Amino acid sequence: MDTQADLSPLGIIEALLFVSDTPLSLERIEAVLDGYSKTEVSRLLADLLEKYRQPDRGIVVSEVAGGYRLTTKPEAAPGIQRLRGSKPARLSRAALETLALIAYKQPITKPEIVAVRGVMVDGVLKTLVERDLVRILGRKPEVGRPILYGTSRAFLEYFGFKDLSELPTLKEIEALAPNAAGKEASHEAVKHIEEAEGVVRPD
Amino acid sequence: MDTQADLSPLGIIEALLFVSDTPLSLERIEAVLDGYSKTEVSRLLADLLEKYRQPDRGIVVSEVAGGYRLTTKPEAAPGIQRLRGSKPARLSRAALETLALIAYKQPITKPEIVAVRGVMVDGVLKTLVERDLVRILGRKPEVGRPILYGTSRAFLEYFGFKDLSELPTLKEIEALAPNAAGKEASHEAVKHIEEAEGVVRPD
Amino acid sequence: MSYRVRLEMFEGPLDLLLYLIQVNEIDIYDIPIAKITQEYLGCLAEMKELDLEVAGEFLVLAATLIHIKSKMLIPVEEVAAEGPPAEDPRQELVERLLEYKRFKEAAMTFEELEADQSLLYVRPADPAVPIADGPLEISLSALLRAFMTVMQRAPEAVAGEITPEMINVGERMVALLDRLALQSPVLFMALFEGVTTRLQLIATFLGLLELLRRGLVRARQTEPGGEITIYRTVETAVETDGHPG
Repeated sequence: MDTQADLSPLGIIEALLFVSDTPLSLERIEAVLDGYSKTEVSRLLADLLEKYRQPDRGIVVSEVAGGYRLTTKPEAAPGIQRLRGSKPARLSRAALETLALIAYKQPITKPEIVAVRGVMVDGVLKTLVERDLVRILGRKPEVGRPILYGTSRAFLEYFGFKDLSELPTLKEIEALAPNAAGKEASHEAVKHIEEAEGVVRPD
Repeated sequence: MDTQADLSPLGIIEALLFVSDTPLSLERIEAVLDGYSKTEVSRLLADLLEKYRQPDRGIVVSEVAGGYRLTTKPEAAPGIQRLRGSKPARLSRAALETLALIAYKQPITKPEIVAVRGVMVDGVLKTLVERDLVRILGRKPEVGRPILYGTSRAFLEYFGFKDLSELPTLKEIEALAPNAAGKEASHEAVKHIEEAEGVVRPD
Repeated sequence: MSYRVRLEMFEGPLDLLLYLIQVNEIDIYDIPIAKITQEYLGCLAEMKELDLEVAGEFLVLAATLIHIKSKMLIPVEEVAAEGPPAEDPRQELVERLLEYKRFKEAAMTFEELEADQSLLYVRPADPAVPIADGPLEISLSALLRAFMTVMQRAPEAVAGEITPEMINVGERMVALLDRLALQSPVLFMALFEGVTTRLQLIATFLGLLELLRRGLVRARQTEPGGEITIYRTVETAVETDGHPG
């Protein structure tokens, strides 16, 4: 394209990342650039990452939630907080526990969450859905057909995961875990579900 | 990594410009940086401008009436336009509300929708039918023979439901959705959710 | 007890129990049930004013502990060397505790990651971005919220009037109309073919009643005790016919 010929593909990618409010996948950048192969785009992104990896830069390119995004460096946080006069809100412990449970056990129903946590979770679940960290995946085909919950793409972004396979490994229950193998298998299954739902894009 | 001393003042200024949605004045930057004189900040900004003035950069620091800000280069505009064109479209609030009403109250006629929403819905209905989310079920045999609307097969597929009975029930919605007090806030939340959720409907 | 405990400090009964096990330096695989039950109940007793719902959750575990304690008091019969070992009454509780502990620890990791990520700032959303023509993107949560909003705003009388209370009924109504679009009239009983569950049966019947009430279908019975036939009164409409725009 003529107009964009003035600007290097690197510059265009930088501009795209700058204006996008969600991480951009390789595929989307490739589609916009038009004329560059996936491998080429991949190389350009690596170049851009390198260029940004300078000590006096205040912003960086990072890979998260199946895409690339620009963020400020952590060292700039105090300055930004002074500029804004506020710090970002954090999740409560109850919310974090519930979210961890959903992340590792998805798809999971409310009764299943209650069984592990030993407390009611309505309020917490509502908050998590409202903040879009948790989403409804469907219904479990059993009596009462309870709603199945899972994590969203926003969840990956929030914690800085590239995809669900990046979740930290759960500590195995030592002696009492005869079904540990089954646990791993279900983790895999979750990944497949996510891929099918388009939350995580397989590279 | 926790102190800002690790980051050069140039990097901090870059980060500040990056996160600000309005141009930043010299005074504002000076106040945040703390310990740098206006002259020094002025010189740092000149440095930053210079650094950004590279042909392969997609973003630039520009000086406007209110101060300094980061913007994309005009040459990047075609690419950005294509990116936005490929961006998943969102339904307007009116369309979303009408769709929700049809989903839960079908079969429903236009006058019934208007009675609940209190506004004209012609344009919105047209969009929903065009988008193949809503279908015409027939005509109600009463005065004016109003058209009966219901949701389409594509609607169900979009949300991954086998049939309408899988939609969350009113009771389940009440447990998950914000109450009347949070009405305005919910609008914002809805917006964010839509932005965050990476579900793309196959066309 | 040398320490004071407030229930608000804990995310639930399992959290409290884990805490007691930890401060007493107890081996989780060999919990002295009598001692820990006493401590646990002691903690509950200190809570004078308790939220009833919260108290209930803590009391359920208290009951479990007491139950295990009583089972432990029954002398275990000597088992032959080759026989299966008798199940430890504490086993289920230990498994629950360990399971909870895993996620509590995972939550702590999440908290650290959250702290790291909260230092990274992204660009503020640009409100000027126009809504594009690309593929559609709606979330179910957004749809549900929209529905709540619209119903809250609706004049009460109006909202009530068109409300079939059960969603299943609405679904059945649409399905029945679709069925009748293919064939009308149709025998009443034929509408229930393929309906297997009782709930579906009821929903189908209620759906039919609602359609009759709204005049969207008509029922006819030629003779008393005879077959009932259902007629579609809804007229077929093509998409463009009378449709706005």
